[in-house]
Amino acid sequence: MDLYPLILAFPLIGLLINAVLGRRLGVRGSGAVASVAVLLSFVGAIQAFIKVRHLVALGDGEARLVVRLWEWIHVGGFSADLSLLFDPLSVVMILVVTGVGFLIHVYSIGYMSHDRDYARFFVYLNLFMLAMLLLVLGDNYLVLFVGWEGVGLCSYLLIGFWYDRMFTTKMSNAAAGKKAFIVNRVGDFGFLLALFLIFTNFHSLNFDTVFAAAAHHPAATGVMTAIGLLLLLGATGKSAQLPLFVWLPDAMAGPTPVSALIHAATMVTAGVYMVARSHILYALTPDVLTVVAWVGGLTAIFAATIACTQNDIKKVLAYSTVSQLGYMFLGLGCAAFGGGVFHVVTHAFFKALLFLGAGSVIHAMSDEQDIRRMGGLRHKLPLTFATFLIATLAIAGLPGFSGFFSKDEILAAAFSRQPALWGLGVVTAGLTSFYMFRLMFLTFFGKSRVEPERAAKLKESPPVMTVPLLILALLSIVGGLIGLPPVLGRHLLGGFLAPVFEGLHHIEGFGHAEHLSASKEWLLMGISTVAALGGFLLAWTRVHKVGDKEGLFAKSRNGFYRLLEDKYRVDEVYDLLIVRPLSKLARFCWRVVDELVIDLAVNFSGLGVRLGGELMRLFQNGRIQSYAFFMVLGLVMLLIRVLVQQG
Amino acid sequence: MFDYNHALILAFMLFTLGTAGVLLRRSALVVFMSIELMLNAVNLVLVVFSRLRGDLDGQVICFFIMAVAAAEAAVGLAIIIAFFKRKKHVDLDRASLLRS
Amino acid sequence: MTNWNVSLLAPEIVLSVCALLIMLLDPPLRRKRLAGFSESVALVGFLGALFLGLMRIGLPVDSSFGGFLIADALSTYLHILFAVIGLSVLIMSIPWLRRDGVRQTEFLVLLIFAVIGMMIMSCSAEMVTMFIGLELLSLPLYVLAGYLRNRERTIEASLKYFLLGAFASALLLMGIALQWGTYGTLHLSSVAPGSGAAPLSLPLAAAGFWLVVVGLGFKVSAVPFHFWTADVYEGSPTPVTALMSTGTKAAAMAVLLRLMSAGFAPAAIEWMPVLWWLAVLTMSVGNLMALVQANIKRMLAFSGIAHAGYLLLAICAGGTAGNAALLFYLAGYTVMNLGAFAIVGLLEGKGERFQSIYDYSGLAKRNPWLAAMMTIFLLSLAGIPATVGFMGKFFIFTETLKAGHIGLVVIALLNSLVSVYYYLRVIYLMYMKDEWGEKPVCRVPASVGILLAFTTLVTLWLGVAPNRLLDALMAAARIF
Amino acid sequence: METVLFYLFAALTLASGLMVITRRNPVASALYLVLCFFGLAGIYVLMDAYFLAAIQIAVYAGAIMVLFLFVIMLLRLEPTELPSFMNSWSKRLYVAVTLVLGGVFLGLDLMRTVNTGADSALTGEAGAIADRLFNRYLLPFEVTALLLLVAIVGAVVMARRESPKPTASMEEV
Repeated sequence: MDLYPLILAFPLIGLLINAVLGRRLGVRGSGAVASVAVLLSFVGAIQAFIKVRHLVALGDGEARLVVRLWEWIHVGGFSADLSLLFDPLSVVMILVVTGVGFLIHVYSIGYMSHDRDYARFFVYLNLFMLAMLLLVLGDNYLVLFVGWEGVGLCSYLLIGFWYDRMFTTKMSNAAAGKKAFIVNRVGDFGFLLALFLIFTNFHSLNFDTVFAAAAHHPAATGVMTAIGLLLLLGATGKSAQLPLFVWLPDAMAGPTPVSALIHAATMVTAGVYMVARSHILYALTPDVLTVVAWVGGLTAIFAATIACTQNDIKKVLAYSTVSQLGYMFLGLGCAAFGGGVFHVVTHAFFKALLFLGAGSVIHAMSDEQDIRRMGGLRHKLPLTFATFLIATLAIAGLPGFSGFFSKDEILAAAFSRQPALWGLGVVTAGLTSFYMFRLMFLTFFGKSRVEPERAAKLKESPPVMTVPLLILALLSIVGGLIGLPPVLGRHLLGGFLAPVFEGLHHIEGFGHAEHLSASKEWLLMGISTVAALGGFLLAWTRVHKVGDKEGLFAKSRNGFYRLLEDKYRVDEVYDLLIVRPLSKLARFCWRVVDELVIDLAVNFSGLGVRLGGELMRLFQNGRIQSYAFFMVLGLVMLLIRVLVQQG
Repeated sequence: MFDYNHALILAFMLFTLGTAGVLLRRSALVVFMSIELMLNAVNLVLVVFSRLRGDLDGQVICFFIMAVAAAEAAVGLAIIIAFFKRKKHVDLDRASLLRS
Repeated sequence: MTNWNVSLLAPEIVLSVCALLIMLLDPPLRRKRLAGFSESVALVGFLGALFLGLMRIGLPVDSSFGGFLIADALSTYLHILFAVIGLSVLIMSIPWLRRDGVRQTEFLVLLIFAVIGMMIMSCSAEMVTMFIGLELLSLPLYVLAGYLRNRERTIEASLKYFLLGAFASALLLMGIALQWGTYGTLHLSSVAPGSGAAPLSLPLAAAGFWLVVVGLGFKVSAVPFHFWTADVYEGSPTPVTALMSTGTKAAAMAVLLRLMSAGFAPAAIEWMPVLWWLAVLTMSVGNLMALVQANIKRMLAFSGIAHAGYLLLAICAGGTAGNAALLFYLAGYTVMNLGAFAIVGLLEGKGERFQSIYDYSGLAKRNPWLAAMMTIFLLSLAGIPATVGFMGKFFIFTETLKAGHIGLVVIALLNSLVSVYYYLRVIYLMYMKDEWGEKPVCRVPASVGILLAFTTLVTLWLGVAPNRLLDALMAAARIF
Repeated sequence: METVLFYLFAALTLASGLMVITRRNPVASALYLVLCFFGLAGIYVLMDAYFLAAIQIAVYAGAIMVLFLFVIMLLRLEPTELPSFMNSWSKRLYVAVTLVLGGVFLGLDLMRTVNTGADSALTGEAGAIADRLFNRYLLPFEVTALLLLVAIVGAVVMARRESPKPTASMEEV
């Protein structure tokens, strides 16, 4: 039986069941319903994958299945249907979404077992799956936008899930959710404007029609550029890129499985998916593509520096997510659309694993998130530790692990396009390795700094949580094998995705990407490995070796510089040249830009708008005659206009 | 025969006087009277044009306006009475409870 | 020979008969404790009008009373809309009348007459009838606004509405007089620059036109003729506010549409820049003001002003599709506002104590269903996808863009961006805040429950499956 | 002769209109309004709109204004202070905008003067008006009937005595 046409129905049914009966089912029952719903979707996704793969193997170019569910809008010359488009790109995405999603649903059963509101939680999660599938499977921009708004709404609801808690001393969880929503609206504004422009220029929102029209009769360069930039604005909102990244770190206020699912593995990659989907539009405007690359590269390094200074386990991971998303945009911007999608896949594995591992730690630590009050947890949480280590190795890009291959593909593309971007990528790789191992050492190694009453309750999480960790760990190790570089073997994912990006061949400058020579390939791999190892060594020497000493953190607050000055002569130079500026930059970014950007972009614009409202409120003074006066004033202005025009 | 244009000007002046009354007077009753003044200005315009065009329709419309004015007067005065009963005044400057 | 086909007025006649029945029979029956008589008659009247309106769908364009009355698809559509509005307001007001112990006979009579006024406005082909319809709509509303005349705020709202309304009527009348004087006719299709004879005086004709626009702008609460809106909405009983925010606006908007798309379409170049600014001001002021409101009715009032701005956008867009988009959004706006006001009416409690948005804190815990439905209405007003609000905005914005008003669309998009904030604030309070003082759990009468279910379903349904209505409206917009 | 009469009536109308909005005592305002209506009725007569002049006196001056006076007496309104536009900037602004409005109207009127040469010598007699009213304008006429009904109901609602029980019915009217 084919389940894939029903792929949307399962989460819908799941959420309806939980909305009505959730309370009565208990946390296990409710969680089971939600998980089974997603599992069925996953099975559907696998079926779709098999079919599409078969079609790809046939190689007649039309490797796609379309399921028309609903005639949505048919009016005048405009039509948008609710059709599901299963092509290699969307199939890869739904495999990740439903697969990782399923594991996270299972994990949530354990994680949410002590929460009163589990039913609401699973309703939101299933709603999110529904919206995400809609986003990925829609065959036109309008359906994509519906899903886009839907996942945003779920994200908002889930960030504010524990609305009664405070996220930071200044910000409640609910406020964090609101901030996420508002920042996202800025992106959505760009996205919507792009949709309107696309529609007025190509008279359709259907992917096929738009891309065909754009490829053969592109609109004026200015319009195409505007479309590209506005879509990018939308993508930066959803995928937390510069300048709209500010909401993602605050989104960590949500329960950790949510952070894993929405704010790491799936939703935040929607921007990447959207840009990859619109690759034709971007290929037609190479300048915009360069902007994409630079936005990605700068976000990657920018967020990585901030991650180096964070002490909240989830915040480190959040900035890491922003940084990795930057990688994906870097890849897209370097026309390695397949590479970007590849990184989406591997990142989903290891970042979900990291978050779930962090969740396991937080769960065991009775909701403690500060890594300064952890340490030595590897003995108490062996499974969590092992899987977390694997994920760290994967994200750090050590050879053989999944992150290595996807990162390498992006770096190779960047190298052949613009060496400066490659440089950004390599430095980011080193920083990534550093902050991840720093996190690792502070959390799992060294002496325990856990408060005694928490230490007493410390124990490994139940199997319902650890089994998903193990599966994800396995995927984090082998996940990279689907995309081996040319020198090592076949790029399975690239071959699978090829029909999607076929249209690029017709566009000048986007023919078959010339492969780097084998020696260069090896060299690049070597350099990124060295960067990863360098980051590891830095963390080892600076955090692990001295990390147990009292006062480390007090000093580090004044910069790493002083800490290292009397220890390593070599590091002195390194410090002066890189770490100190970076640390300053990070501090600057974090303190000034982050807080300032928040204040400016959110509060200030809010304030400005409010001021306008307050000002106008003065006129709304309750006086009939003042109201009549404004009517007369308006009338007089209209009549003067007549007078001037007629005279 | 007098210049109908002057009659039109008279109508506009009356209309403006009415507007001034609406804007300036504090008593709801006088404001309402000023609105009546405006309606009469409208009627004058209609009569003048009716005469100019040789079309009775204008006077018929006047008739409707008078009917509407009567209806408005009935309702409006009742509202003013009710307002007075509750507040013991009809001063519009003191009627700004509802505001932002 | 003039055509006196009275059957075109069937819905109005049915409603008038019902109103007369109530007036004549209610007192003696009430003495015999036959409660519920007038409600049932009013219900039957609205259902009958709805039925008659539905029966007219698909019939060819017809006119009567020597061309004073036009029965085209637009008027049919609006008759149906007004019958639905009347029905909904009736359903909303019955629990309110009982709760606050208000005399209901006159309330129902005035409600029915107001709806008749709207209907007359929608089917009048010339301005005298239109104006009398407008008055027939306004006079009952002046009274209904102050129906609880012992409450200070209510009677103040009534007085404000009356004085400003009468003032606006005077301006409108001067416009009509000048139109008639310069063109010699008031038929909407021929009162137009460029159609038929030249006016006696072009400046006076233009002045007349703008006076008419100001008069109608007052009713649709376009900025800067909008100031009465919030005050009157706040002070009036909530069912009346619902009637004002949906019915009045729809009726005046329909007349404006007839005026602009039929008679004045050739002069678009004259009025377009003004309408452009009117739309921009209306959207922006509405949204900005809504941001700073703490009273839910005021907030909805300003949101209604902002929505009037979006509707003006559709008039700027023009054309068949633009008009269809306007009519579509009108339906959506009506449905979501009726729903929202129904909930406000339920929650405000006896004496309308709970109208602050902070009274909605923790509603999700007290009344999860009401909170969920309110969320849907607010999301729809904010234009979130899968609701009619999104669909309507989408159509209007695309049509406006197609007509070449890119700047207008950008401003409108920015506006809807801002608007999310204040709608969201209420949702945020409902779901993410604890209760603010003790509030009674609200009991939902079955009738209002049905109304809410209906409006929720339509809000979602038109967001998911807008095709049939849109197709019908496209056909309608092509004909009139 | 007619011209002289017209300017006489016009002056009367304008002067009494000015008085309406400047008298402290509402009774005085109302009486000046009646005077103003008489002036207008005179002008109507000059334009041979006899029927209209008659109902101007009967309906406006007779019915509506009596209603006004009645209400003023009923409320025993004290004379209010004059419009205080000399000491309030908002009132000054209001005066300014009204003056501009008047100026604009005059400008619009004088800009392209209506050709008033061809006088139609139309006479507004009751029969002719009634013919229009009951033929061409039948629809608005019927609706006006409803409007007057609404006005009665509305006035009753707003002005009726406080009833002991809220459910008391209409027949006390």
